[in-house]
Amino acid sequence: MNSSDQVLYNDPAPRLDRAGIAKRAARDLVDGTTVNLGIGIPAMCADFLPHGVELRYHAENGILGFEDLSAPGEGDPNLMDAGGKFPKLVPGMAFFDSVESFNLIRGGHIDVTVLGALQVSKSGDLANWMIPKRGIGSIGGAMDLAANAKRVIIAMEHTAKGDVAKIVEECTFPLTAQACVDQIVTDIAVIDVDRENKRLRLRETAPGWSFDDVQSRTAVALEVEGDLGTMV
Amino acid sequence: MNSSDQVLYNDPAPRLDRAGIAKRAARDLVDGTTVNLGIGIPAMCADFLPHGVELRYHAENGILGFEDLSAPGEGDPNLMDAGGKFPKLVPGMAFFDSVESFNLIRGGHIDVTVLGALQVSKSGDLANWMIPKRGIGSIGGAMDLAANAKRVIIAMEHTAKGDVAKIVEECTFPLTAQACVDQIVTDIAVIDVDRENKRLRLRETAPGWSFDDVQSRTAVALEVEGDLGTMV
Amino acid sequence: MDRSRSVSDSGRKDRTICLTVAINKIINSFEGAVADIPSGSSVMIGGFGGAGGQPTRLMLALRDQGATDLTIIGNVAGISKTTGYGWPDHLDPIDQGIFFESGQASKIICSFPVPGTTNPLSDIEKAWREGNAEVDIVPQGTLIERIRSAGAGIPAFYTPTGVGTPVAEGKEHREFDGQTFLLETALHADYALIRAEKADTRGNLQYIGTSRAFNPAMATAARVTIVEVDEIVEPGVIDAERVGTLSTYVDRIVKRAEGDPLP
Amino acid sequence: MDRSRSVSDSGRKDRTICLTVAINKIINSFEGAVADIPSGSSVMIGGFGGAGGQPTRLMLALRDQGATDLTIIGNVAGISKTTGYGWPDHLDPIDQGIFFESGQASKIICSFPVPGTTNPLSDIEKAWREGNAEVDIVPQGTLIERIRSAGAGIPAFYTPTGVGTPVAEGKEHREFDGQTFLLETALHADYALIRAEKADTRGNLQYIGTSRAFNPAMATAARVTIVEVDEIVEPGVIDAERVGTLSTYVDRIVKRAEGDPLP
Repeated sequence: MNSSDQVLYNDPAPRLDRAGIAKRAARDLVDGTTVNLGIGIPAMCADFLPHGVELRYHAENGILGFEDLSAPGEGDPNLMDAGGKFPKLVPGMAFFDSVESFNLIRGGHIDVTVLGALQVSKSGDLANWMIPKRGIGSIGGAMDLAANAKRVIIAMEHTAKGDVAKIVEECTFPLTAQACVDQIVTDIAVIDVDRENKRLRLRETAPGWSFDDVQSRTAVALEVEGDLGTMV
Repeated sequence: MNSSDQVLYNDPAPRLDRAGIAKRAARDLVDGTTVNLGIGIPAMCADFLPHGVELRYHAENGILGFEDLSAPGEGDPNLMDAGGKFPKLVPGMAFFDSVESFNLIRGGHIDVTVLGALQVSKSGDLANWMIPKRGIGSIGGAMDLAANAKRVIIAMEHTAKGDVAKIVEECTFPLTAQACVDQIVTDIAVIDVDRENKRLRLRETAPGWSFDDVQSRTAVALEVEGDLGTMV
Repeated sequence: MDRSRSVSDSGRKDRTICLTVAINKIINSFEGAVADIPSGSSVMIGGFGGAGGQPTRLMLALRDQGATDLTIIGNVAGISKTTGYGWPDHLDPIDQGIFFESGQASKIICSFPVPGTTNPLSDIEKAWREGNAEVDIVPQGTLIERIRSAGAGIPAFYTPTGVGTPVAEGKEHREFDGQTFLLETALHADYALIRAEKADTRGNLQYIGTSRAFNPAMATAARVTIVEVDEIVEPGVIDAERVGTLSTYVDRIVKRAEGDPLP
Repeated sequence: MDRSRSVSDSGRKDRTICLTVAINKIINSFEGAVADIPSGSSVMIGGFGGAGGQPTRLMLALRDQGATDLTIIGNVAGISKTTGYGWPDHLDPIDQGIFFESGQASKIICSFPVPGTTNPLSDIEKAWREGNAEVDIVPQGTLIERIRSAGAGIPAFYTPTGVGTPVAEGKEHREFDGQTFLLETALHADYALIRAEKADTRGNLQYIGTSRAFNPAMATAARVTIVEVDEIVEPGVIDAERVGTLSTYVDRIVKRAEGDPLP
């Protein structure tokens, strides 16, 4: 799907907006788990948690158990999250330093992380920190999270500008981590990554989008098991 | 000095008692330094600090800056030092866990440690954790302290039972750390260890003890530079 | 017991793992908290040595539960029962020796397994002399760092401690900047029995004084962490600035009875 | 300055070292606190990124002092000046970019040196594009663990983070239990500029909220640690249970002016 002229102007239906992607990604988050949300679309998941689901949010800069707010604000600079937002203090939260914060990540104690991506491969490789032509990029906590969280969910737009595929056979951008992605939630699809067999299973499509519509915007052959669902 | 029958009954003068050893060792402790005192004679140094000297005592179990008391007592089990004594709380002290406690030691942030010994060699090797014939011993924090404190002072009786030399060419007991000892304070002498040249310099003797008296109870040839002082 | 929910997860390294999240972590009895510990388990026991910070009630419950072939991991071990170390004079001290006295432990990994004297012989030394138990003596700083590494996702590290001593035998030696270091590996356990002053219902822990010691690191290094506390409070009672162990690490909480005579 | 006493000491590894113990750690001005930092120094700068926990006054003093060829070590670096990250809207943000704007820094070791967009170009990216500065990008967890290791006497450790990525290039790979890890080495510095809420006169520090971040580890990893605080108190005012950095690690303390408009 590198030559993509034929699909540029024929989306069969609207794609989900950024909030829609976040809302769908949030649906699979499990009550009581420790979760780290990356900046951008992932952070917006906090606004769409299913009823009754309470997460233990972790931010790399040293908070656990706060209430995540996606709205920026003029907060206290000493009470910031890793994305530069100002979280709401709630009973039962805790502050700690970066050593402890990355023990939690590296030690595999983060249940789920939701991250953005530039490219994801069929084997679950993730590239999300540098565009090669720029030659410089920012890693932050992404490599630690991607390599060590128990479950990695990617929340992103399905294609890059010009409908260039971001879901690819092999990443051409510098990797963030190998074989780490469990699930991909985009503006047109939900895809499970079977890392062991290097296969992608299309689970859901956006309303009005068919298997072929999604496949034509994906550079990896997708599989389907059972019924294809619709993203809600 | 392995065959020691000839010196068994002819001490020229009384040896210092355990408190006397501690008092002499304490004289070289420097105001404001972070100090860890081992159990036994080393712990007694706290009772004999020179006037105006205030140390920042560290105990492996996670306290810094307490007031060391050598008297045991019926204290609060949650406020113990590493030797099982109950220190006095003073303003400016801090509690922490064993990870932090050994960062302080391993990272070279302890200025001085005073430890006991079974054997010390002329190159500053220390053996203080196991008697070979018992086959089992306790290391505790001794290896970390001996290997990593900026300065290691040994406070001990000069000879073992039967006047067997403890200051030896090569330790025959299992080592605690190699080339670590800076100074040895005993009940009859103060000796500096020149580790680089593997030489021991006798600096002071107990009142009434001559160079020869000390040398005859030491299995390493001692050297003297300048005047030989008297322990006070 | 409706304490947990499971989520199937394809997990790291392409192994299927089961993500179990305890929703209600509070267990009503010490017996219940240790009931599922099978024979052959490795069990970390927190504290430093002495009564402070020691999960004494959990230890007694595990002794009574009867699991055998246990590997005990602790720091100062078996000293209190023979010397009174770290215990008030009027009480009979309890320490890791109870698992050797009962024959439940086949191995201990610790830094200080025997007192200076052999009269009376401690339970650990007796079991060792009789060939009934293996004793692995580890320098205290290496022991705590190995435990910390297990929780922190670090499989191995180099340390200056132990070079030229019996603990260096068989270990990789390596020079950095002209100094020699030893390679030491992470030390995990199946269970950690730890002690704290307070827990909130989420599982955040607060420690007091010198009772921290090995407890916070052990909480991170075991598959299941069980904590014995004096008090359980609502979230928010423990100051967010003073949480000593994060709730994520804690699986089970048991409260001691009011007025428990044991320290 | 009658601030310290020296003791000659034959020291570790048979080198003569000089044991300098600061008796009075309080310095009256930010200028004075950084006056002796020579050109060519490595300087850690605490905080996470953003105003909270950043030693902004010490940074401005070092900028004004003029030392050059500096290696800056920080986490998120140079983002606030271009994006406002972590700063109140009504203030002009200050970050590590000031040392690249002024041409004082020749290198930065950090995890997050550039924002997502290149318009406007940050000071660090500009210096890098013009070949005036080296940028060493390290995963955040690896960066903090390398700094922590420097303070903890650990010369190197293995981490799972970065395997298969550009940060693995040239590094030793090693398997433990079937998984591949990278060897990473301790990261020391000549100076650490850090920030805390309070210091007592001994040098114990108390942090607040998310202002801890890289500050506590950096305090342990530098030859000289200089802390900027909002308040200096008598020993005992900081609760012994809440000390965030031990006095032993702190060499110099400078208090901000009352009502300083910078966060």
